[in-house]
Amino acid sequence: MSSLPVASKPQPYSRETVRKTSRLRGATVTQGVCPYCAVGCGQLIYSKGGQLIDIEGNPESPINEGTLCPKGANAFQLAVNPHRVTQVLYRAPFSEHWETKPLDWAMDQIARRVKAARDADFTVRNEAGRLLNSVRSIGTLGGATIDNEENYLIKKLFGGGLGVVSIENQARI
Amino acid sequence: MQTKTNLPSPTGYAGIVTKPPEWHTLVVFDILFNNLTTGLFLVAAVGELAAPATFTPVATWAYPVALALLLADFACLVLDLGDSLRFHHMLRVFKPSSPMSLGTWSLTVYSLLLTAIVAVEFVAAAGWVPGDSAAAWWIRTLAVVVGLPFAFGSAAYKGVLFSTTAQPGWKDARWLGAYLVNTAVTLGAAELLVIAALTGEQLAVDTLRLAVGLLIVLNLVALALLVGDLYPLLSRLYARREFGVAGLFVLLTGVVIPASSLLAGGVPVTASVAVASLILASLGVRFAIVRLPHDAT
Amino acid sequence: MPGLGASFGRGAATTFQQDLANSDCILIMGSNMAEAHPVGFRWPLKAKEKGATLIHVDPRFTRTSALCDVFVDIRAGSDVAFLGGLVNYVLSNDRWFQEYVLNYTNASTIIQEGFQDTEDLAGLFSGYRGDGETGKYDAVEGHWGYEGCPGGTGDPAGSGQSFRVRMLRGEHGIQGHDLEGGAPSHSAPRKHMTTAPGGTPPRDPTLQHPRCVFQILKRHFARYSPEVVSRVCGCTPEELVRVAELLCANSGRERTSVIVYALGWTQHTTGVQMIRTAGILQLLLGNMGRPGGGIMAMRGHSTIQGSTDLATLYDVLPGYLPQPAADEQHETLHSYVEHEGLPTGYWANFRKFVVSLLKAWYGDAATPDNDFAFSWLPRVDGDYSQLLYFDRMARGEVKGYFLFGQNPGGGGPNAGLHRAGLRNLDWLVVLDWFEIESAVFWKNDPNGPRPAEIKTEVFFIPAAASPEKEGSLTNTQRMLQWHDKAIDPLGDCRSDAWFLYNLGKRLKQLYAGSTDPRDQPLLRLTWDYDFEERPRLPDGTVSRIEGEPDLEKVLQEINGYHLDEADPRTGRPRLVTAFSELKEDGSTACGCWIYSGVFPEPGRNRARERKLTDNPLQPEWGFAWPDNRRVLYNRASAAPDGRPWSQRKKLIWWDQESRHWVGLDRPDFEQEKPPDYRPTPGATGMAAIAGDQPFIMKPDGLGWLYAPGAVKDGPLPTHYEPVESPVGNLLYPRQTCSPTVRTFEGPLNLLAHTPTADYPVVATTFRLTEHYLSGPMSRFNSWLNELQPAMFVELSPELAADRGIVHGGWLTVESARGRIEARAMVTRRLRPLLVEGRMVHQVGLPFHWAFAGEVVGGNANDLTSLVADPNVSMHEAKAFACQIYAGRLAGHTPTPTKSAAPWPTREPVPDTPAAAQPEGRLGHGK
Amino acid sequence: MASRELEVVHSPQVETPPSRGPLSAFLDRLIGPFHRGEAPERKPAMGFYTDTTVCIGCKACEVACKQWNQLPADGFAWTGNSYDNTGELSATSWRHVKFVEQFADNQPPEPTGNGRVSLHVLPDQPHDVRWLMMSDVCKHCVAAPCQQACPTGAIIHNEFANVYIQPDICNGCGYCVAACPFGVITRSTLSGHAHKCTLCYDRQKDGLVPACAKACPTASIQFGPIDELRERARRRVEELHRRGVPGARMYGSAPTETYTELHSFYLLVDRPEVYGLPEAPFNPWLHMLGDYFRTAIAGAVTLAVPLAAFLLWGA
Repeated sequence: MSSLPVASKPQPYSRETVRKTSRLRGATVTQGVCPYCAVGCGQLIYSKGGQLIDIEGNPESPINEGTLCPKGANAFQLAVNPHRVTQVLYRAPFSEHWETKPLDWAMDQIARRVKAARDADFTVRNEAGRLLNSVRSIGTLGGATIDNEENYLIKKLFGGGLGVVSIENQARI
Repeated sequence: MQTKTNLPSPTGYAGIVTKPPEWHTLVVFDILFNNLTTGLFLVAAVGELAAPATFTPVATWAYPVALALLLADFACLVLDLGDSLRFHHMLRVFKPSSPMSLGTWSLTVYSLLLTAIVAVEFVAAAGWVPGDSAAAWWIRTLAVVVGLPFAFGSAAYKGVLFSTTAQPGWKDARWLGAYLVNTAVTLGAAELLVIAALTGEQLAVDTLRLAVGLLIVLNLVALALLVGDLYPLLSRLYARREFGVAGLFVLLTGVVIPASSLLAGGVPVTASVAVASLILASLGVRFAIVRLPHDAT
Repeated sequence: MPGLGASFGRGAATTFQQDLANSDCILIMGSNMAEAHPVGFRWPLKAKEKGATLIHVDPRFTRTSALCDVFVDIRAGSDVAFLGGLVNYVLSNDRWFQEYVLNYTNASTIIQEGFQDTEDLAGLFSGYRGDGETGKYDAVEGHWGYEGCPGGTGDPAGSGQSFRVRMLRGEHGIQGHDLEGGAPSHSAPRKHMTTAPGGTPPRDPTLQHPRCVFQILKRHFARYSPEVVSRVCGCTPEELVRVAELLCANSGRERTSVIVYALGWTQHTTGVQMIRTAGILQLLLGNMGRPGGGIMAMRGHSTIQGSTDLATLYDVLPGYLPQPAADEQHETLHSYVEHEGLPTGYWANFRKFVVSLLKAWYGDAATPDNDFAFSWLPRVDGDYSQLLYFDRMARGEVKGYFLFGQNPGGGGPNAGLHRAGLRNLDWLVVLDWFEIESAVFWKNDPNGPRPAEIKTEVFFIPAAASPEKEGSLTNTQRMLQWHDKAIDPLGDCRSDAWFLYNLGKRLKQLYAGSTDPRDQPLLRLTWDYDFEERPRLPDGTVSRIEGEPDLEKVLQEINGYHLDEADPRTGRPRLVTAFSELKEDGSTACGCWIYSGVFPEPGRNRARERKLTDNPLQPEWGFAWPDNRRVLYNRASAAPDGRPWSQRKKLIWWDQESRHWVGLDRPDFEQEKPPDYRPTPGATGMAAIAGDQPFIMKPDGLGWLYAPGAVKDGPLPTHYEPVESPVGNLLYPRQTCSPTVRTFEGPLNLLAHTPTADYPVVATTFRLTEHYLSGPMSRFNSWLNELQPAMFVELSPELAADRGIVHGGWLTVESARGRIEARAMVTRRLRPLLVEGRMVHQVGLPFHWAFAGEVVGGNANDLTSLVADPNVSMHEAKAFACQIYAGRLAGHTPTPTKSAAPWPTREPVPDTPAAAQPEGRLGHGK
Repeated sequence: MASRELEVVHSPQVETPPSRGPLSAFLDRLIGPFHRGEAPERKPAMGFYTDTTVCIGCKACEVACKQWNQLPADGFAWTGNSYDNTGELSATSWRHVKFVEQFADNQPPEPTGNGRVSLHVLPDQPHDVRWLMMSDVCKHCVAAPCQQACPTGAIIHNEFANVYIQPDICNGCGYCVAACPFGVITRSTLSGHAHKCTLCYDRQKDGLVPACAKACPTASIQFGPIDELRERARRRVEELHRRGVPGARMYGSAPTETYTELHSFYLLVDRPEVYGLPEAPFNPWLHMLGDYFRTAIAGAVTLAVPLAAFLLWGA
């Protein structure tokens, strides 16, 4: 069958079609790293007017060379997602529902609870007289999905500052 | 949002890959009205031109009827679009490669001419111009003559539209266009017969009874050719029994009833019965045709 | 990853993903790389295109298997047997790389008299204390140590004292307290296992000495014959031999093979030993430290390596320094260093690292007089790992808990017990993006009590998405990459850093003025990371967020700085350029010594560097610890004489002219130490490491075929059945499961002990490409949910027929912990295996579903058990016993907590017209 | 700080249309589509080459496509057809990864009475098994039936010789759906218009690779000048034959008796039907003239009947 006669005929372009460009024009691009697995794919994050408009692989990254897996390609929907919580939620003991609260209130409440628990349970030495200087009734979990610096701050504040010993993350699981 | 069946399908991708368009009942009636209006116009025009004395009075009533049917057809067409407010985009291009484009254009021209004819008649009937005004006659005749090819085109494109698709059944229906245009004329003749009977043009009635009779037989031939095309698929889709029932229905409504009512006499009642029965028959066939790809996939 | 640390010195992947493309043969085992790390799998495929052979050994035929040249299916949990078979093949057929093994491994080292192998004791090593089901090894009494080393030769420091088996540094899980807590009162310094008072322990270069490691190794693996292995694993002897032959044929001077593993190995009670066996195999074949060789550990989370390095773990401090224990030896800095340090090898610098960390944390408050505030560090007196802590939590012993982007209520092993734990807290703080299981357990758990019966107070702090914050991530190849902040977080969303920084500030305020010594660590904690001025977003606008910490300041602290020297450019302390600059006199501060060099000078954040060069290793893209070395132990890429083993496989080599190690990579070795350097007797530190000893983290500079006291369940890998298995141990009939495994049975954690008849089906959990973990980052995303919308179980047609289960129908899986329902994916990709002459069925369970999100379903982790391997308290999700039958589960089934969001969710941002930008500005799409 | 490479240097001169009243807006809506845009100069033909032998079925292409084109999900239904829960190409799924498990007897046996399965069937079965994966997409036919069918000129062959549906023109007649022999197009239940892969026309215009091809981690989906791709594919097939991969073949890289070449073509290792592709696609327009002819004849014959009647007896 003869090839291409159709394509060579003049085509009825609409004005919009002619005007069409990629939405990346005029966007600000930021260096990102995929938040999912440990492969560490480089991503380019495009934003315009304070809004995310696109996230895709960084073609220069020697690890992924611009490619992504379905989860990496989904990074945009992970950030721009109607299910995301954008206010502090609080559930009182035995309550059946969430209440939304101011961030400042929550920070204050949490700090007070930490202090109360620490003051009550801080142990300097155990029965055997060995040095403990630890709090065993508070713990933290997580770190493998956040940033290095945040992990360091967790260990420093909770471990070095408060004396919390049960500081854990996904590495074990 | 689309939803898929939650039943697990057997693994693999055997079977038909094409997807049927969302063409259902509206399309069935679109085809029917298309045939009714174009057929009526064609037969009336031919009659008027071949034997003016006998048929002009009948045709005079036929054209307004054809216009009404055409409007009904347009309604179907527009409503069947995904975005009805964009119907006029059809006229953005003239594309002979697309039967739908061709059809839309001929329908448009046909509708304009038909409107002109009816308008002239109305003006004459209202007595705003003398009934024997040469100008009026010329315009009307010209419109009729020019209208003929466009009316024909409007009737002819439908079948080709269906047969130039990738859909199971349709794509094999080499004689679909032939069958539809044939049915159009048959129906048209029958409609004209009713009008003739109502207007009491005896000669026209007798001539049309004969014509319709012959056309019915011819229509059977066209249908046979079509079924021949579709047989492989039909036999796969439907049981022999369903097949027989359908055949019986078509034979009864398409041949036996109209034929016998025509033999019974040329009064409006018998003519109307014949038309009604024929319409019933063609509706049945059209339903079957439109359903084909949906049933097949 | 202690398996790697025990064998080589550092518990991290020894190479980088792109290097897989240089391999001649890739054994993927315990990993479903194509599905769990699709982009990483790009590199094995490149190798394949270049002619390499890809082998996949797995219980299931997966998307990885589909792309591999060879696929062998084995019974889940029988990996040590299979690998042992490979080791045995290499040894018994003399296919090992002689020159490499002789010089670079401890094959010739002689082990103490009195060490007894599993061969002698029917599945146990000498020094075992316990009933065979649970117990501990005493490596000293077991005489695991090197000949002539005090650890067990009557040396006062060691003799007769219970030696607490410890992993050498480079791994986490160092303490190894038993469940009841309380470290043994005495323990010999770890150096006593491997360091002879007078220089190097005796060796036999002929490898003939009956007690030399090589001979012990031969005896130990002798019984792992292809026939026996095939009966344990369910594969055919031919399949094993084929894999062995492929590996041997693709190893040596000219060729290299690599082994890739992931959580398919780690999530076993014998996981550490699986990795150990792989290490032994790679050492014997001479593949370590060479291009296209090594062991590539594919880790699961974006910075799971970083969170391990920076130690959000109970038993380590940043940089793999052991968390002090409630031991006499850890009371003072001196005795701590004495016990945990090593006289030879790089760990001789131990004290520098500890002191620098204390200076980084406590600043001026850490002085030589107060032992640099060493006593302020909390001491561990038991196992505070996640599993154990939730067990405690479920018994109501915990008051408050923080969740930073983790979802134990959905993804924890035996998640039911984890939810019970959450229900028994006084208060819980959840930082996340979505209302995950661990945040809504009190109202949406279909099998939980009514909210009115749950006391837990829950604070949900909305977290910033990754484009809404900056920071660095350490990927699976130890490479730090910084990601920039693109936009401000939505509404009240805040970065975890913001939360921590401001919580710290508030706590300091609450405690302000306290003179109680216990409060001093917090009050004196250095905590000043404010931005100099409100930061700007990339588009130039000023950030709306107040109180965000400057994370580059944090990274600088992690990198380390000189306290006695100011940087003229900034007036702030001068940054260290490498950990070699760290001092033990308190004049340097460093938050994590292995990361030193990541921020060598002001304004130069190497994690942020994105420079491409013509060096295929791309050393200027990101920063790999340690010291930007991309291939660890790369000294081994050259022969003992310093010349590359072959041109084809050259990486670094000794350059006689410049008298330096040169090449593509940063040498993982002293740059100026010639190959012919020999230590003087009694030399300490790096001076004790000869010029041909590549494993500098090891006290003897050698790769450890035999790991004395490095792992708690034996110096050599041994096949034990999983805690739950339908079959007994064919290799050691008298010893079914690991003798040192820790099980915690209780009403919430029942076990079906091996061999179990009640639960005859072997279950293994797995990850799908389309989802992520228990779903917090995928089951709220419609684009992913539509790709894998429902929980299903993969099973063989035979099993399906046996149980009357039809493809696509419903089935119920039951374990001793619970039951779940799922759709049946009946497929030939799973086969029943012939084990012990009987047919063993296996089922595969994806672990992505639970009760919160757009799609919900049966949670595989409601079935898994809470058991802990002795080394790292790792559970066993990859092999447990279950029973399955047709039909749905009676009772509550979860319903989605969110409905699929219509998309797009907002008006598109208007296009910038072409006119606004000259053509050709968008050339970056390649 | 972030690179600014994409930031606009000059302030954008957006062509803002003068504020108009509802009437003129209505008129514009009426007349707008009749304004033709000036056809851009033709560029070298671009297309997709999908090498199924390296596809790992990760579906990155599907998500990347949905993300770039901001398409909604198609509903959460588990099909049980291996790992394929997308099911089909549609107005909201422009990429579709297919999974074909090829094992001896892939159908699960019926449950037996006692259900015991004898040992001899296992486990010494050979492993000569395959799990084929393929990312399907619009074929961008050189002579595309959908384009030929389109009555509004919404579907065009754009300057890259790709088949593109202009969303501002399509009125949802559905003819393209009927015309496509590959079942690629459907009508969106949301907009009522037909949609399909645009081969990222907007990205191409800015010199960017289509989202799916860029995302594909194993280069199974390759994008580029069609001639280069064909050459690359040809070499790849030879390579595969050398390696003894039986049945490696091209699909759509060359014209056939009944169809033109495709600007999105495939490298397969089995018969096209196995992947749900028509063995020999047929361009319906090969029939059109003949059908018109038959119709015309039939019409003439039919009309002749009443005409004769009228002439003979009607006068």
